[in-house]
Amino acid sequence: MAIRKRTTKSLARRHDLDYFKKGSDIRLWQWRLALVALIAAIIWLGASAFRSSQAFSSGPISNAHAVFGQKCEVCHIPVVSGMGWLPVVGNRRHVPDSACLSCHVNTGPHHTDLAKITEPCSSCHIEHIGAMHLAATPNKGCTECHANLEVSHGTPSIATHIDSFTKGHPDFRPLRLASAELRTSAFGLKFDHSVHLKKGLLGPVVDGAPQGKVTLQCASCHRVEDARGRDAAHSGLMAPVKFDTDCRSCHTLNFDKSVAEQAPHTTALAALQFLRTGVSAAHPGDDGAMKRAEAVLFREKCSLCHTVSGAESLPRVTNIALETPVVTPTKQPERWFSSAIFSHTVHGSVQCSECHANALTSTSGKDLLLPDIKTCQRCHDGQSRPQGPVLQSGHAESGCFLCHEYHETRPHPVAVAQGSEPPSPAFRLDELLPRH
Amino acid sequence: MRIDQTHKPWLYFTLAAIALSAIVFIPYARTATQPGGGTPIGLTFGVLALALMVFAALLSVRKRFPVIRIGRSRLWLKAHLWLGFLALPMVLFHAAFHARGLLAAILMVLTIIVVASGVYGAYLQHTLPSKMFRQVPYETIYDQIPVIRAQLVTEAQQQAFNVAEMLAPARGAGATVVLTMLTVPELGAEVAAFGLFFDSEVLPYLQAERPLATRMAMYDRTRAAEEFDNYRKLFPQKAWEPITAIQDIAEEKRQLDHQLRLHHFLHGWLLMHLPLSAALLLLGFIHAFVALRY
Amino acid sequence: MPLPEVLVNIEPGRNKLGVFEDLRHVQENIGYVPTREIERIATRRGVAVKDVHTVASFYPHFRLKPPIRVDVRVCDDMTCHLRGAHQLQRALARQYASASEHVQVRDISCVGRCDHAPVVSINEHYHEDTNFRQIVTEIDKELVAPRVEGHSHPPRSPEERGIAIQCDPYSSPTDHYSIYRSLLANKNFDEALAELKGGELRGMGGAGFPTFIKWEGARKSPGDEKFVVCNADESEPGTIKDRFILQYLPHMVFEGMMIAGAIVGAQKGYLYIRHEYELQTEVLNEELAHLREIGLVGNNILGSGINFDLEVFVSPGGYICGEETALMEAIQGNRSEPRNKPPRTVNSGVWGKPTALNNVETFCHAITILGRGGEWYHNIGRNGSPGIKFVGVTGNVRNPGIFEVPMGTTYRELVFDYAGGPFEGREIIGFAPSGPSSGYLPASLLDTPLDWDKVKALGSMLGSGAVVVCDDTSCMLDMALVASRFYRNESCGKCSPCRIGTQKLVDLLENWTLGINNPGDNKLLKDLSNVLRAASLCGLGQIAPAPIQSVIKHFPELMKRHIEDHVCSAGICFAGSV
Amino acid sequence: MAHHDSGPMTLTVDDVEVTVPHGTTVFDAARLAGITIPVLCHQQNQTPVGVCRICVCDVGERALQASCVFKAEPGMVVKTNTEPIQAVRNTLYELMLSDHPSPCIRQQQSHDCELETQAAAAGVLPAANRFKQRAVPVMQADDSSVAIHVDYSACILCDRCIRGCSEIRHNNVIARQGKGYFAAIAFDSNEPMGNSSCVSCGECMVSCPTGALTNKKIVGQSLFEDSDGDPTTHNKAYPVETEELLALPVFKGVSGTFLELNAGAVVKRMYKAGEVVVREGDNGSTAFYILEGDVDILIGGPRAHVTTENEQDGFFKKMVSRIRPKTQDVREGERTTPTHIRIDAPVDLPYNDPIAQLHAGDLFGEMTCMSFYPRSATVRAKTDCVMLEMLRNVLDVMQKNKTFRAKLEANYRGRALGTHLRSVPIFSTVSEDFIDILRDRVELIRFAPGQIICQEGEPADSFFLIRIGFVRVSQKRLGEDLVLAYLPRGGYFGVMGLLREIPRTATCTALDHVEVVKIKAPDFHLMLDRFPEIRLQIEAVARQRDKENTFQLQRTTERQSAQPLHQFLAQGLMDAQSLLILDLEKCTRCDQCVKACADAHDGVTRLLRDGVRFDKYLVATSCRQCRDPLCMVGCPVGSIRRKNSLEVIIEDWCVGCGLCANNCPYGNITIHEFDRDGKDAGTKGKVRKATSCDLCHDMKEPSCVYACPHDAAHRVKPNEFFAGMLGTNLDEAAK
Repeated sequence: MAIRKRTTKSLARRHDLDYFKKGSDIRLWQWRLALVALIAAIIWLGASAFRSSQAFSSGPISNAHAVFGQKCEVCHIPVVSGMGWLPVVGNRRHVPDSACLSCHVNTGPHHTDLAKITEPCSSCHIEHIGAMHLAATPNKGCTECHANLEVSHGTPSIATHIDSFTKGHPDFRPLRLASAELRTSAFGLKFDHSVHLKKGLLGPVVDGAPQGKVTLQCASCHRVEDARGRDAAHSGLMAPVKFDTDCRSCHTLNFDKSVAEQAPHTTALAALQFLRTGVSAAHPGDDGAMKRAEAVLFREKCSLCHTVSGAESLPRVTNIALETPVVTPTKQPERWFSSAIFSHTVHGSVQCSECHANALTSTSGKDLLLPDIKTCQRCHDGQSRPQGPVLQSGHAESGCFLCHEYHETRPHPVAVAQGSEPPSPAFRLDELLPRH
Repeated sequence: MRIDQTHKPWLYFTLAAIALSAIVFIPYARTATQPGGGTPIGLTFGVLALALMVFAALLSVRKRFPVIRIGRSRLWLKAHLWLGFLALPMVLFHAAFHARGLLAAILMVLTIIVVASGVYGAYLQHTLPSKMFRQVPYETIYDQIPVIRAQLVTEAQQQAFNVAEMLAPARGAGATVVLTMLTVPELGAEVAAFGLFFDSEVLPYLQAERPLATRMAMYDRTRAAEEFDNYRKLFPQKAWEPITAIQDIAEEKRQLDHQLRLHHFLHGWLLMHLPLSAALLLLGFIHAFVALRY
Repeated sequence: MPLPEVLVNIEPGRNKLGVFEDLRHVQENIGYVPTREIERIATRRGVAVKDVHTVASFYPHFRLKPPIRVDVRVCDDMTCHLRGAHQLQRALARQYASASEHVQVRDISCVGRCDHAPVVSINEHYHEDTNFRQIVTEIDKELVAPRVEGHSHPPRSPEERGIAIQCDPYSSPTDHYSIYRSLLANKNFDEALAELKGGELRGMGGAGFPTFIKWEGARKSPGDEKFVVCNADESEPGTIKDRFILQYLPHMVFEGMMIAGAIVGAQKGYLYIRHEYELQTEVLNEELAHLREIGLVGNNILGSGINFDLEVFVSPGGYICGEETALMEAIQGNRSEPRNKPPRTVNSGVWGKPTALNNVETFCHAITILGRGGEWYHNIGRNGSPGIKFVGVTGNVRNPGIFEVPMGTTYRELVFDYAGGPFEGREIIGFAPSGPSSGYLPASLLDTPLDWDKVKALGSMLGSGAVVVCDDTSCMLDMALVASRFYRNESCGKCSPCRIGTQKLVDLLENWTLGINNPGDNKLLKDLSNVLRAASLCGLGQIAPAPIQSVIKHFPELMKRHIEDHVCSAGICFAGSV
Repeated sequence: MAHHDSGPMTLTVDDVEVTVPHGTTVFDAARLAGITIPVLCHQQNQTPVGVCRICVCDVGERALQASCVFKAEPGMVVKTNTEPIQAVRNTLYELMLSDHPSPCIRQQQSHDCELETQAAAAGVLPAANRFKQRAVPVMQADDSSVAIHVDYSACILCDRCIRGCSEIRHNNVIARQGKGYFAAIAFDSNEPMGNSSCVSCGECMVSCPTGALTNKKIVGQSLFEDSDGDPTTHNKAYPVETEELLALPVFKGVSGTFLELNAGAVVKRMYKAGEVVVREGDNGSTAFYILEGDVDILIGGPRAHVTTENEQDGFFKKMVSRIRPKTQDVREGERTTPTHIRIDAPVDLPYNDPIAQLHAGDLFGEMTCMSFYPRSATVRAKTDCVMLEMLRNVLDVMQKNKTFRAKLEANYRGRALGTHLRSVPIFSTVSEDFIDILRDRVELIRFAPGQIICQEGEPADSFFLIRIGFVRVSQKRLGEDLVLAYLPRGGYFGVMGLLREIPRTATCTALDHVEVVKIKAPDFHLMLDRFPEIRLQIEAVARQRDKENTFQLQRTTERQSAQPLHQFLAQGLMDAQSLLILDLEKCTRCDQCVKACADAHDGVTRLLRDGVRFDKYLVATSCRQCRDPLCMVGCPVGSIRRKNSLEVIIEDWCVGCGLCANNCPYGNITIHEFDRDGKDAGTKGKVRKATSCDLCHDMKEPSCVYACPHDAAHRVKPNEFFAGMLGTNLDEAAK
């Protein structure tokens, strides 16, 4: 239809020359919608930020801090106080130590005296990485210094090049440093693990009649209890073995047939007094009986394990009464590792003998039955990283935080006699170790 | 943009990039305890994905300043097309095909929608222009269609007036009257009928917006042609010209309607693509920011 | 060849003297007269541009636009019309309609070759006795290669032609100018005038005004500078006698002028010849050169103390130039528009000086009288009409031509005896004694003798002796229209009656021949004729209604059949062929 | 009548005896007798000519005599008003009226057409005319003069104007032309009145009895009225007395009556120093003549031109490239850059600092006044000024005044000839002393629209430089006019004929009011001899034109070729040198091209994405760089022109008149409004400028093409690009 002429000019003349400035409806809608989308996104973000900060959370927080889950501002202290409600920008990115210290009032001493730098809490305690133990700090926080240790003064008392548990970590100190003499003087008890672990031991005898043969287990004597018999699960330390509970059933302290009561296993004087009182009552005036009884108790019974002064010189002389029996007490360290934590509880699934293999064959009370580092490294092989999931069974965590504490916030349960409690024989092993 | 030979290098590049990423990703995903955004490789993918998205979004900025000599627009568009597409595998690799957290899930969905809409748009832009070329010979500038339509109405009215004028009974005085009387019989009724037809059918159609117009009789080309033919039969040949012109005007209007439709298709997908891209970009940045910050 | 930048020796107040030569020069060199050349001519002559343009645009001879390749102009005036020029023109126009950018076919006013009708001019070459086929051949030739050579060379002396001319008193060329010599020797001017009076010599141009009175008037008119002008601008259809005289008797014309110059005391004689008479101009210029050679023109001729110079002035064309004052205007380089009279030319002619202006034949016959005696001249006439006359008989006759006849000869004798009568089977229905200006007379008046007064008594005039014969193939109304057209074409346009009236007359007659007539037409024609006759400035306008009036007067039957019955017995009118 | 010498004589006129001196005409005698003889062609202050014949009387002669010229004689008995005479007169009136438009313009304007009133008085009414009216008008009405309208059909050839012009005013412009029924009045050699040497004194118009010559009052325009409404010309318009005007040398010789008729067309205005008289780009219809004081004339600095800075290859390098404005439009590849801008005043403005001064006695605004072009420059009063503001009819009077004209020419010779001549590339080397020589030899000639400046085939005698206006160069080929070029101001022609000493090879026609500088052949040759390098250049140009002309000719023959080419030719694509085409199969109609264009050009687009299709391409509405650019025709300020590389560019001093936009057959030129800048900045309002695609000539590629994301837009040479489709390359074929 060529009726209506269409020339370039006639076509061009129809148009408003500025049409493109007015914008196209599609384009307009594009931008409008884009704006709407952006606003929607922002609103969604904002709303979810007010409802829960999860949206901004870079990861789940640790169990310990789970209580603060919704309240970022508790740790991320507002930039300007009162602006904490403003998501993301209202709060500080870095958590200041003060925020931690507001709860963790007593963090114990850092080894500030030696460390050249004191890092803020968050440098080691990385949050938002899941329901992990916050204390499980990465090695990096330690190795930063300990990989190449320098101290502010003096010489380092510890190894200076520790990269990780498997690399550069020296063997445990008692194993490294304890001498035989030390061990003897340290423990003072004649004890043969191998005998005790024999099958078909006589077992306790009640009224002279043996009750049946028994076979002892490690746990028959070693229990994770603290010195006062409290459950020591928390600390995971083995409680010192006690005579009254662990030994007496077999090793009775009867000293006279007519006296049913056993001598107390407290001090030599108390035992002597109890003996004299009991014998004199049963055998009034019978001095011989008295002497026999004394010999039985001190020469036979006590000196079985303990060193009784005088008794050794006349071991078989039972009818000679000791003037004043002197029994050397035994010592048991409550903690073997001075700067590390070990929990038997955690290792509960492991057979004692897996680590303490030499206990089966040990015949002397002087044997140091502590496993060496290699034993540990069998499992703690450095294959798994702090915070990382267990890759494979058989590979235990090897992070520094596992054994060492930075803060030393928890006082070591060194027995301190309290009130009427008898003093615990427990001691810290390192007290015996040479000081640097 | 027509996907043609010139896109070959881009296609190869994109495929190569995907393959390379896969080669990196697969062993990593197999070995890592927890493959995801936090791991270095995941992070790398994430950063790449974000960079690609940002680049894709820059096209919009580029279009704002068409004159700046920073590479031809067609280069930009090609890059947008292929690199934008590449963002999707990058995102997938970044997230290791899992979305952890609501934001990440939203981001993932958005990316998929945006890329999908982009692919759809590319398909439309590949096919529709030639369709429009064939089907809309009277094509004009989209934004000016309302203006042109108004002009068409005026023109049609003028032509309708011409019809009436040509067939009007002679007026005035002089020889022309005689001539007119001789050649043109009285056609008052027919002219009136045509006027009615024009006013009731043609004019409303010319004035109607698209959705309404499609329901009108005039929208049907063959039917309209029949109608116009009928009127042509009624009138002497000299009046055919304006009638045909009106028919042509109606045809132009029809085509303009069609152009509107095609144009909406051609650019409508952007209504999805662009806003979602914007949202995606915003959220993506927030995601990156938050993730890197804490 | 460009014109010289400055015109030297301009006579005071006569800047335009010779302007036609300038224009002609330009036209010859460029082919037309462009505006810039007009401007240059004006500059050169120190006049305004409009003064040159007004002149150049007046004369059809000058082209102001580039010429077309082949300019075909067909004469369609009386004689040629009678000989089928109209049909010829239409045929040519049809033939070359598709070649209109190269060939243009249009009218031309009578070119004075009526004895060889029809005449067609092709690029200003005249083709006589021609027909359609010949013209087509010529046009085609012209289209292929424009012709450059001049005109042909027909015989120039009566001897060559083999006819005897009574009026020439000289028996041999050696005797030429002896009358003038003796007049100069004797200086008996009064006697010469008396001789002329005795011969009753009248103005042969058509007015029949006694020559001696004119000469005497001019002679008596005060002033030192006087002029003699020979009007050889013979432009009236049918009039061809001057051409004959100029061609064969140039010496008599010049001698007559010289004698007139001597008598009136003029210093300069202009022989004003129409430009179409190229051959005649050549003859005259040869004769003039001869005169100079023998010292009969110039200063102090033959020691008589008389100065007289002659000039052949080639007219730029136009019938109106035949009007004496218009002719003088032309000589002065102006538009050839007639002057208001008085003053008369004898008192105020060329450049406002006393001027004796006469027709070629008059000067010629003056020599006849002076040579053969007034009495001889007086007596040679018959039937009491003195003198002899050159008469051209053309139109529908067998032997059209120029004849020297005694006065008093009847028209019947002229037509039948001299010109051989009508064609076979044709009957003469009317004739014009002297072209259009005389009007038409019916065949019944053929017996009228050639006599000034007798013809005048019939309401016609002897005029210049241009007898145009119409036979029964022609329509007198059509002939009247043709005559009217001629006047319309040749009107100078100076005065409004003639300028507008002639056109309206043509309009009216055209309507009549088309069969359109209104009740008031007769009254209208009467009024129009009245205005033309009474109010026109010059003779042209005054005579313009004559043809139709004579037709109405002498052919009432024919007019009645045309007006009332719309019947044309010759089959010319109403058929659209006109 | 030398013999009746003098002394009184007595005669009888209509029975009244009257004694008059000798030499008195009958007309005057009758007047003295108290008898008025009606007449049309006679006026008391003019020599009688007796052409209208209305005044004919019976004086006892054979025919009636025109009394206005017929001298009275003693004892004469004159009848002036008998019935036959009345009949003759009435028929005469009827004759004249039959070709006269009734009512004619004069009758319409002032009801004083003498013919119509006299005829009516005699009872001759136009309606009852019995004569057939003239079929074809003797000449078309002539509207070329701005002061006087010429209606030939109303003319009765009374010769009054002729005598008024020649006898009274001695201007010698009007004469009769032609003969018989086709006689008419003519100005000079039948020029349109406006082109003629007419000085517009108005005498003819005052003399004319009918509506043939009438005052062209500028309808609805009086300078008194429009000064109130328009805030820009708040100056009060003071009326100027006719006497005051006549006292000015520029109005010498003008008919006072005429000036009075046009009282509203010229006013006096006072301007304080610093006041803006006219502003660039404004529309107007007046010219100014400075009576006292000086003015500054200036134009806004050339609009910013963009160029790409640091444009380099490489993605990142491109990133840092940017587009910056340039102060001057230096175009590479051109021999010379413009040095002067020609404006509507007798001075040229230097290109770099477009400002100049005018002084008392100068005239400016001619073009605006004559052709209604927008103002080409701003004029600001430098000192307190008094000016005459005038409409074009009065301006015409001034312009045509010979002394003033001479002064204008002298001004031009003194001020502008040198710069003008040197602005023609080939004359840029002409030395100062030679220009001094030329100064007195050149002629300044004006031509009116349609007038032929030189005709093909005429001998070449001079060289022309165009000072004002537009000239079409055409050649006759195969019976039709073939336009070879349109030359704007600053253009020159007539070289080839002079150089080769052959007749003119082309016809040059003025398209509007053209003023050319004519350098005559001897001077031209002298120049060539003195400066041989000019000869070389001209020869090169002549060769170039030769080549172009041949090419043009060949193309015209191809225009009639067969069907496949038909559309191509019908759309005029072969005339284009460069087309912006959009591949419609790729284009997604995203309008990026338009936006890019707008971005590159001050925010206005120079392309429209609409147009006619060819094949699968849309030929967008964007300059095609036609081979025969019609747009260049008639640019009033000569700002549209071709670069040497043939693109069409619009210079900055465009005044936005829109002529080129109208002329462009493809709608590719558009008019936009811009903010003022340059020296003119700060004044309110906007400037209209024509814009057309400049191919982004400062950049490597047109922005639209560059910005097309879909590879759809291309700038192509159509004949090459479509050669495959058409089966032939028209360019190649042409060669």
